[in-house]
Order: sequence, then C-alpha cells, then structure tokens
Amino acid sequence: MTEYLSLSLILFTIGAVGVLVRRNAIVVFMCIELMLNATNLALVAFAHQHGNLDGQIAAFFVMVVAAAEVVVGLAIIVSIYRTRRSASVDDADLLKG
Amino acid sequence: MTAFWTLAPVMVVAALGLLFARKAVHAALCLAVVMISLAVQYAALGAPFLFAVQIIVYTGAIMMLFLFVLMLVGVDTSDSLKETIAGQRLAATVVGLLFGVVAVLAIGQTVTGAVTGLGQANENGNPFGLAELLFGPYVLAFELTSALLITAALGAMVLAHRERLGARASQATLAERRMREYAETGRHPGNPPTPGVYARDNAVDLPARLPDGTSAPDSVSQVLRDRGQVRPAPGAKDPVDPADTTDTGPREVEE
Amino acid sequence: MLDLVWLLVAIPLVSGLGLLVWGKEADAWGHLVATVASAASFVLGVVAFIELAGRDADDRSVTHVLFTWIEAGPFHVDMAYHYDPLAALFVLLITGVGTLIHVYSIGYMAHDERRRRFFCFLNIFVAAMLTLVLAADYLVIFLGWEGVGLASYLLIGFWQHKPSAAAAAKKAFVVNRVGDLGMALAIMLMFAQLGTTDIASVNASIGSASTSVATAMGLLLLLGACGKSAQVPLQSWLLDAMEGPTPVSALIHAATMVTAGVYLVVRSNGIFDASEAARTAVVVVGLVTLLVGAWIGCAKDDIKKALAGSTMSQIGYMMLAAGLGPAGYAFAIFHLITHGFFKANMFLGAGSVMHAMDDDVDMRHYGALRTSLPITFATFALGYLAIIGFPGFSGFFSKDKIIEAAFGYNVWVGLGTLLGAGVTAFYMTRLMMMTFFGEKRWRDEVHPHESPLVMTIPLMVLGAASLLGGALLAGDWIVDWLEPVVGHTEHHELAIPALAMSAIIVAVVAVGATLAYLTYGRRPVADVAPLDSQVRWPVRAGRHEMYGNEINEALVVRPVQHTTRTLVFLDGRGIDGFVTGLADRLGEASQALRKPQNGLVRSYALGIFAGATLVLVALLAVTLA
Amino acid sequence: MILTLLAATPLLGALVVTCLPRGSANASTVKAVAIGFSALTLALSLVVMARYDVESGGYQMTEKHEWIGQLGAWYSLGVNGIGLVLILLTTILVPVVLLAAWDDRLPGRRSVNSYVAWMLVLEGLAIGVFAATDAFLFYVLFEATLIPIYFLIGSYGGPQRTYAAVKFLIYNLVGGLLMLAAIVGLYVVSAKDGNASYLLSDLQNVDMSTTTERLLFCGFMAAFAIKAPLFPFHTWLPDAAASATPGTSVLMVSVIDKIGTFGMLRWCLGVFPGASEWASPVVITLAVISIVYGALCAIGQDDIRRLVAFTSVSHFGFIILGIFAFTTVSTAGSTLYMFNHGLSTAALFLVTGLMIARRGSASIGDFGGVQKVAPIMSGVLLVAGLSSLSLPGLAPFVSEFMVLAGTFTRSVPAAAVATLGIVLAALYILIMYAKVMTGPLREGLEGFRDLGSREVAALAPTLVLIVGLGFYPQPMLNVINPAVDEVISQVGQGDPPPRTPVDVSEQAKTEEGGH
Repeated sequence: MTEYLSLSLILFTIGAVGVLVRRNAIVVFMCIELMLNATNLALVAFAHQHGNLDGQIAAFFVMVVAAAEVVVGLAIIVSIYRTRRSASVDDADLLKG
Repeated sequence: MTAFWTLAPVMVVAALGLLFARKAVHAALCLAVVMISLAVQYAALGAPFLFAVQIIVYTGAIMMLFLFVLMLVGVDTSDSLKETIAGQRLAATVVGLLFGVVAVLAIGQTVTGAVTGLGQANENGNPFGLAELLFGPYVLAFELTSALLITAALGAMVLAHRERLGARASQATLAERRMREYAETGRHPGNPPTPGVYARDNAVDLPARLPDGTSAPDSVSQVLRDRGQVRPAPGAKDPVDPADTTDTGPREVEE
Repeated sequence: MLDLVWLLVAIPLVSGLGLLVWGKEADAWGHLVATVASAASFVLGVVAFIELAGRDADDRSVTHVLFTWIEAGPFHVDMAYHYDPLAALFVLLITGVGTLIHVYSIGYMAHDERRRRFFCFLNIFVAAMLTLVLAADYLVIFLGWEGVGLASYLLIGFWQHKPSAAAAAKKAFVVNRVGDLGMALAIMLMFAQLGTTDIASVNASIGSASTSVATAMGLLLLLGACGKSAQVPLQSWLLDAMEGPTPVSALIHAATMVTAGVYLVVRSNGIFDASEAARTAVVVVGLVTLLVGAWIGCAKDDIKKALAGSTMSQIGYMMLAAGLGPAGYAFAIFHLITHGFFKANMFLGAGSVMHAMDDDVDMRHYGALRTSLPITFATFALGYLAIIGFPGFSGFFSKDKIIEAAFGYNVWVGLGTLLGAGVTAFYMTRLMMMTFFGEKRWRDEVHPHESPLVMTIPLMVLGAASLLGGALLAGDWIVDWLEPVVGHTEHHELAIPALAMSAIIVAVVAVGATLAYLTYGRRPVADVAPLDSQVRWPVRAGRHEMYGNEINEALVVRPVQHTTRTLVFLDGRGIDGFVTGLADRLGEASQALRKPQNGLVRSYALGIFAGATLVLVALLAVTLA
Repeated sequence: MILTLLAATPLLGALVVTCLPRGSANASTVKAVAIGFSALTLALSLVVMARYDVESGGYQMTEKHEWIGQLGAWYSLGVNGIGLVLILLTTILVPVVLLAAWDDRLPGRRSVNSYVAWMLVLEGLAIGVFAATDAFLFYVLFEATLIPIYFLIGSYGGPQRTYAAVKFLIYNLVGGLLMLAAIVGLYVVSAKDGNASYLLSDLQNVDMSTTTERLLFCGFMAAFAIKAPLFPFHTWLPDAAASATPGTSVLMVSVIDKIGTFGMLRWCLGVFPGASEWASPVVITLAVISIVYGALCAIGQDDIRRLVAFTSVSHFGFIILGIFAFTTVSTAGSTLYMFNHGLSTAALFLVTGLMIARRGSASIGDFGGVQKVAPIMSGVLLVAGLSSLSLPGLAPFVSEFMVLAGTFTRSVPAAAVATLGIVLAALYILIMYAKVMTGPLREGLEGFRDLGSREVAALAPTLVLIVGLGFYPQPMLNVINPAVDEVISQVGQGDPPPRTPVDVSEQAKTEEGGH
C-alpha cells in the first residue's frame, strides 16, 4: 500500500515540478496529465486497500474530466499558437499587474 | 508485487524524462510509457476495467491528441533550456524535493491496516461492480459528465474555429501583391529555387547554386535551416552560414 | 417719559436702516429725514433730562428692561437701559452735537452722490452711541461699542474708491477689535467671577472679589478703552481715520465715539475704585497719550491730523482724570463735554476751510484766511481760545480742574499735565497762525469763499458752546450732578492756593502760545514742508506719529503676515502633504506589490505549489506535535 | 409620523424632479418644482417646531419600528431642541440655496434635474440624521449623506471637482469606517449587557468598562472630527469648497458638517459621557488651535471660496470648544452657533458665489472696487462678512460670546486664546472686503451686474434672520436650553458657580433704582 502511494506521490511531484520548469505549453499540459494519473493511481490503490469500488469510480471520473480538459486545453493552446506564433507559456502574460 | 517493482522504476525514469526531454515528442513518448505502465498497475490492483479505459482513453485518445497538436504547432518548437524567470528552476526543484520528501515521509509514517482486496467487490466481475455503482449512486454525476463532455467538445470547436475576416484572396490579387512586394522590397516574385539542382547533389539539405556560382540559402527548407542541418554545397563560392539567412520562408498565404 | 428713553435709540436706528433699505427713491429727501430723526432724539433727550433733573438727587436713575436678550443657564443678559445723570449728559452731547453735525453735513455733503447713505450711517452711529451710553449691561455696552466701531468703519471708508480711505477704515476696525478683545475678556471675567454682567451689580459687588480680579478686570477694560479712545498703545488708527469726511471726524473722532473709553472707565468706577493698580495704569496711559498726542499735533501740517493729535492729547487728559478716581471722574466728564463742543467746532471749522480750499488739507497752503472766511475764523477762534484754556472759556475751567487734581495726585503727573497745556497752546497757536494769519499761500486757482449758512450755523452754535461751556461748573453743578453715579471726594489740598495754580497754568499757556507766535506768526511759513532730513528728530518723530505705525508693523503686522504665509504653506505641504503623502506611499506600496504579478503562469503555479507544500508541512507538524 | 413625513417630502420631491423631462427648456419648471417641495418641507418643519412642547423638553414626536431585530436596530426617530434647531436650519437653507442656484451654470451638458434632485435627497437624509435616535439608523444615514455630496461636487463642480470629490469621500469614509467599528463595538457591548439594542435611550444605560467606552468614543469622535472638521482633519474642506458650486458648499458646510458637531453632542456626550470628559482637554486644545489656525490660514488665502472654508474651520473650532467645555452656557451657545453659522456661511458662500460666477474667477486679486458698480452686492457681502466676524447685533455674536463666556468659567486660557479669533476674524473678512469691494474699479469689471431681484429674494431670508436673531435669539434659545441641560446633566457636569456671586438682594435693590 505504502509503496503505491509513494509512487503516486513521486509521480505527482515530478509532474508538478514539470509544470513549473517546462515552458512549452504542450509539455506543461502533459505534466498536468501526469499529475492526474498519479492521483488516479492513488485512488485505485485506495480502492484496493478498502475493498470497495468507489475509488475506481473516482478515478474513472477523473479520466472523463481529464479528457474533456485536454480537449479544451489543447484547443486553447492551438488558438493561442495561431495568434501569437508561440506555444511558450512565458509569452502569455496578459495578467501582468 | 513483481509487477509493481518492475514497473515502478520504469515509470519514475519515464516521468523524469518528461522533465528533461528537450523535444516535446520525446516527452510525449515518455508520458505514453508512464501511462501504459499505469494501466498495468491498475490491472494488478484489481481494476481491469480501468486498465482498459486507461489504455483506450489515455494512451489511445489523449496521447494521440497531444501528438496531433504537437504536429500542428510544429515539431521543431523544442524548448530552449534557458530559464527566463530568475530562480524559477531552483525554486521549483527545492519546493518539489521538499514536497516529495515530506509527503513520502508522511505516507511512510502512516500505519495502514491490512489490505482488504477487491475479491468481494469484484465478485460479479469488475465492470459489473463499477456499473452498479455508476448507474446507482453515481448516476447523477455520470449524467453530468456527459454534459461536460458535450460542452468540452463544443468549446473546442468554438476555440479552434477561425473567423474569415476578409474576402478570399483570388489569384489575381495574390499575383498583384507579389509584384508590389517585389517593387517595394525586392523580393523575387517567383518560386524560390529548389535545392540541389545538379545531378550530383540533389539532396534537400544542399542549397541551390545560382548562375554566378554562389549558393541560394533560401532554397533550403526553413526547418532544416533552423535545425542547422544545411550542408555546405561543394564548390560553392561562399560557405553557407545558416545564421545568415534572410527570412525567405514560405509566404504566408491567407486562406 | 423716562420709560420711553428707548425711543432715543429707536428713532435714529429706524430712520437709518429704513433709509438704507428704501433705496434710491429716498436720495432726494433722505438727509432731511435723518436730520429730523437726530433732532427728535435731541428733543427727547432734553425732555428726559429735564424730567430727570426734576427728581430728587437720590432718585435720578431709571433702569428699564425692554426684553431678555440672551438667557441660557446662569447666563442672563437683559436688553435694558439705565438712564442716570451720566447717561443723560452723554445723551445731550451725542444728540446735540450729532444734530448740529447732521445739519452741517447737509451743506458739506451736498454734492456727494451717496449723501443718503452718509446720513444713514450717521444715524446708525447716533443710535449705536446712544446704545453704548444707555446700556445697563456690559454686553449691551459691547453691542453699542462695536456698533459705533462699525459706523466709524463705514464712515471713515465712506469714500471707498480711495484706497487710503479703505485702508484707514480697515485699520480702525482691526485696531479697535484688539481693544474689544480686552473688553470681551473683561465681560467674560465678570460672568465667571460674579455670575452677572449687569453694570450696577458688577460695580456694586466687585468689592467682594479679590483685588487682583478687580485689577485684571480694570486692565482689560482699559485695553478696550485704549482701542476706542485711541490711547497709547492702540492710538495709531485715529490719525489715519481723518481720511473720512470731515463731519465724521468731528462727530465720531473728536466729540463722541473716541471719548467712549473715558465713559467706560467712569461707568466702571466701582471696578477702578477697587483696584489701585488699574487706576495707576489708566493715569499712565492718559499721561503718555496726552504728551504723545500733543507732540504729534505740533509736527503735522495736515490740519485734520494736527487736530487729531490734539484730540488724542485731550482724551489723554480725560483718561488721566478718570484714573484719578472719585476725585477726577466728574472733571473727566466735564472736560469730555467741553472738548466735545470746542473740538467739534474746530473740526467743522477745518471742514469749512477745506471746503473753501478745494479740499486741500495742507496748512502750508493756507494763510491769511481770516478775511476770506470771517465766520469760520471767528468761530474757530472761540474753539481755539477754549482749547488752550484762555481764562473764561470752557476749556479753561475743565483743564484747570484736571491739572489741579493731577497735582493733588502726584507732582510729576501734575507737571506732565502742565507741560501738556503749554504744548497744546503751542500747536493750536501754530495751527491758527498757519491757517488764518500770515501771508496768503494758496494757489491762484483757489478762490476761498465762506461756507453756506447751513454749515456756518452749527459753527456758531458750537462756538457759543465753547465759550459758555464752563458754566456747567458753576457752583460745582456738574460735580453734584454726577455724584450719585461716581461719588466725589475732594482732592488733597494743594500746597499752593487754587488761584495761584490757575495763574501758573495761564502763564504756561501764554509761554506756549507766544513761542508759536514767534515761530509761525512773525516769520513767513514755507509753502512746502521741509524734508525729513532737514528737520530735527522731535519734528521727525512727530511727523511719523512717534513711529507708532512702524512699531505696529514690526511687532504685529509682519509677524502675522509671516505666520500666515508659513501656515498656509504648512497647511498645504504639512498637513495636507501628510495625507496626500500617505496616499502616495500606498500607491508606491501597491506598485511594489505589482511586481510579483508578472503575468507568468509558472510563477503563479510555483506560488500555489509552495503554498500547498507549506500546508502539508504545517499539517504534518500539527500531527506530529 | 410627522418626522418621517418631513424627511420623505424632499425625497419624494427628488423622485418627482428626476421624472420630469430634461433639457434647458424645462429647467425653470424643474427648479420651481424643487423649490416648491423644499418650501413644503420648510412648512412641515415649522409645524414640527410649533408642535414641539418647550416646557416638557426631551425627545418628542417619536416613532419607533423594529428594523433589524437580530441587531437591535430600530427605525426610531425623535427630536429634541438640538435636533429641532438643525432640522429647521436645513429646511430653511435648502429653498434659499435652490433659489440662489437658479442661474448656476453647470459644467458640460449636465442636467439641472439631477442637480436639484441630489440637493433634495441631501435634505431628506440630513433631516433623517438629525432626527435619528437609533445609533445604527444614524450611522446608515450619516454615511448615506456622502453620496449626494459626492455627486454634487464631482459632477457639478469646478475644474478640480473630481479630485475634490474623491478627497472629500475618502476623508469622510475613513471617519465613517472608524465609526462603523465603534458601532459594531456598541452592539457587542449592549448584547453583553442583555438585549442588543441601538436605541439611544438604551445605550445611555449600558454598562461598559472605561477602556471600552474610551475606544468607542474615539471611533465616533474621529468620524465627527473629520466631518466637522477639526484641525488637523480639515484639509478636505477648502478643496471641496473651492471646487463645489456655491449651493453645494452651503449645504456641505452649513448643514452636513453640522452633523459632526451635532453627533458630538448627541452621541459622544450622550452615550460616552465619561470618555467625553476624559478626552475634553485634547479636544479643547484642538478646537482652540482650529480657531486660531483656521483664521490665520483664511487671512492668507487668495481664493475667496477657500477663505470662506477656512473661516468655517475657525468657527467650527468655536462650536466644538463650546461643546466640550461642558457648561450649559457654552453648549447652548454652540448649538445656537450651529444655526447661526449655517445662516452666516450660507449668505457668505452664496454672495461670493454670485460674485465669482459674474467675474469668472475666484481670486481676490481679480476683484477691486466692485462696490462702485454693485452697491447692493457689496452691502450684502459686508453684512454676511460682519456676521462671520461676529459683530454684536448680528446672530453669530450671541452664540460666539456664549461659547466664550461658558468656556471662560471652565478654562480661562482656552477662552483667552479663542478670543484672539475675534481679532483675526476682523482681519480676514475686512482684508477680503477691502480688496474686493473698495479702491478704484478694476479693469474688466465695468459690466459687473448688481444683484437681481431673485438673488436678493434668495439672500434676504438669511440676512433678516441674521439680524433678527442677533437682537432676539430667545426663540431659539428657549428650544435649545432644555435639551442642553439634559446633555450637560448626562455628562455629570454643571456650570461652575461664580466665584463671588452677586448678592441677590443687592441685585434686586440695584435694579430698582441705582446705587
């Protein structure tokens, strides 16, 4: 059990650091997917631990939502790329105060 | 446990590949490795349905989407490894390490009870058990996800749609524009020469030779020039300096 | 009749305000109404006086409450009048001289387009002055006090288009306000100390308070008196006030208003009786002003300013007499009345001269006017003889009594008053010589002519009064008359008999007059004044009014201007600057806080991640703890 | 009900005026309707005045309805003598201001409808403030008055109007915020004591510790000191007055700023008597500084409107001084002063406003010799100015002298320094008058118009009242005295007795017939 959770955490951390250090929006997105997957692993592991399927259901929903999110997110990346000719997240700073 | 211990290192290494891969395609491949391994883990954890879904949805659909977009955006746009935000990389590393270590330590401290296992839950088969839950207590959430998916699909369409702002350019206007451009900037109105005109070097990475013996750098594809993969034409009067290329990339043609 | 004394005030007040509001339609007849109003007051005053005189000596006092002016808690002020022998004399003086001057002004202001307004102001002045002398409460005195100040302000600045007149009016009001400060504080002190501001009560019960309270009250009242009566150190406004039309100078700045300070001191006899120190202060102020005024009078070439210096000096005499206590009160009032006659007479005479000389006031441009202006000359001469104290004239008796009383008080003070008498003779003779005798020095285009009858009749009346005013002393009548109000004690017997004293005074006066005659009567007078650098310092100082303006300028005006400028600057930069500075600092702080908002999503993500880590660490720490 | 009716009439008027058609063609109708409503309000307030029973004193014509039960907030109205006087002042001044503002040129194409509507709204809210006997209601209305003034300055003022309006708003909001904290604190205190209630009558009986009382007092006092304005919180006033239209300035200085001093009397002294006494040395010092400082700053101003604003700083110093001297004489004087200062400043602001509108400049240096071409205006300015310098015979003198006399019995130094104000007042008024009205006529003023009959009609009531109350202030004092006695007994202070009182029998004798 502990080892599954540890693996999940390690993957999550790697994903998070990836979000922070990568600049290509698509790679950043992949890192987010990695983080989601890591949590899914934890959920499935919990389901296994407790012997009911709710964890798996949760993981299932995460996947659905992730799919939706990827669709929209990638569409946004494409449209940003079209207008700005760049997929670097550092080039979009319209929120600058 | 064999599966776990075999796959865990692979997954971690692949995940780290996501961090360090210079090219986005490599990163995508690394991610695919992680996801497939995860699917196997799911199978080992008594979740055959999720195993299948993971393979189909993630590795199949989502990863494909990623690759499509990568191609759309341009495979060549690899990350420059120079960090632009001062201290971001260091801070991210430190915080990441701290988070990871503390979290793992915390998990290690936690005492977990005996594993129940899913034997009972999966009595009628894992998909059956999931279905019972999904169409039982979680039916509302399930229905809502359908709305979410439709919305997402619509959203993606709206976002990706491009409004035509002007009239479609006709051949005549395009030609006229080229001539005007020639008059104003001196840019050649015709097609650029194709690379490697002579029989002995017809490779795409060799620039064409102009009548006066100099090479025409803009005959080589922009991608190759960007990558620095242009070979100097043998016997050319001047060595081609890839950095010294003027922008002669494909004309932008308005759709 | 004595219940209707308030009509004395009401008639001129209604007439003045009414004409003011009436507007242009009243231009043609407004001055007549005003004069009639003033005359009506005079007639009423005479009737009331006769009625009062008909009563027993102990019964000659009427207090009548018209209505409650202010009442809140223990503070109670009645709008009431107090008609007694002192007030009666003043009423006669004010309305009598006032009416004469109204009449005179009909001629004097005939060609002024704002004549109606001039008469309105005169009427308002008469009403305010009567309020002052009839008041039964110090706060009501204050009402009249500032009312006459207002009238004085309006009349000095009557020719507003002249910046000098406007400035003089402003100065008079402001300097008077300084005095009023003292008077206001004195009234507050009365209320705090005695719980009342009623004149009779205050004067009756001040004895039960400590002497220091009485001294403080006396000194504060003296400050008020100094302001109104142009006594040192608040004397500087009076000479500038001569910018006003001459009838105003005669009525307000010679005969009546400026003597209000003396009235106040006499009216507050209870307070001054209770404090030796306050009385001494009054004597010192009076003596100093007496000499300073006389000195200025000697040096001025402007006929009105020379007379104004003389006024200061004569009021100094009255003030000094009032400071002598019960021995001097009656003589102060006596001199006040005779001075009212002869000084009004001379001011009006000066007005007549100016009228003849196209409003030229420089005596160096006069000379030999006795032939051109016979009536003016004759009446002016009566006033002149009265003021220098020519035996038999009114001034002789009144001044004589004061000098005697001063000798009885202190030899040095007596010598001061004696010297003053000599100097008075000097400057008045100088004035006479320069104006009416000697060579004619007026310019060719000037054709002196005698004033119309409407102006000369008041001169004649006042001339007669100057001559006969001494009759008031016949049988010590005025002393007896005032005794119920101010009491009386015989002054100390002098070392020499009174007759010898009078002889000495007359001798001193003769010396002064002779000196002036020798200087100005026998020798030709230059028609251009010698420059400051050509005259010796006493003349220079006199011309500059003993540097009073310069002293005020250095001690008060410039510090106030400086403070004002500094404060305005500080208000903008300091107080408001602090507030706006605070706003600016806030702006800067928000600029600094803007920096982390760099718009880069990864920075924000790092923040979130760091925050999550922090929460995790905190949770762990809490669990472990 | 009559108080609600009184407050609602101008609000209704504002609504009607807003609904009337806009445009310059209808401007006269709009103004006439507005004046009509304000005159109706004046009539109602006279009815209130007549129905108020002076003999029994206290709060009368009270109304009470539960508003927010959980908070203990009530819709509770009532007037005592102090509130009555101020309501009367408000209802007198609004028609005067509306009439005088007839020819106001508004910036840009702003509609006259909203201009007069905001004024009527302000009147309604001000009446509510003066009648509120519930702290929560008072607070809400107190803050609500900021809105009309903000728009009146910010939309219809001079070139600097935005800056001035924002400055006004921020200053007053800061004060209001501190008061809000104190209001919350009051809830806590009264809830701890039993039933939570914001009613004045309940708050007066709430037990609180000394520290709490002082803190709550400071919250209220801060708001009132900024509003009043007391040195050093005064700097918003000159800016606001210099940028506002004359009518706005009148309503702001004569009515709204009075809420500050009124609040001190009703809420600070009424609810926190102990703390008021504790703070009085500081407040008296600041008040005395205000008097002298405001006067000195007024002397140094070149802008006539700023000058008048600074004179008000000085006058408010007198009012606050009188309130915190805790004697019936000074406090009654302060209350009367609020009324008189309202009249005097209204006259001053209005007549200078007309002058400035004709000349197109507010700088004293741009005037000179106006008396020659505009004698009536000059006379009105002189009377208004003389009332501002407290000439005896004009209304402000009575109140100013009462303040000083009362203060003198409590603190001689404070009264003595404050009396300096009368000299400085003469300076600032007469210097201004001399520069503007006297001397040779300045170039460019040849066509200067004198006051028209409508303007005279607008100004006449204030002048008549100034003169009338100068000689006969008793009608006002009769109303004020019982209320003031109540406040002073609430503070637990009385008038210090005279140190050597006059013997009554002797006084009786002297009044009979001299001595």
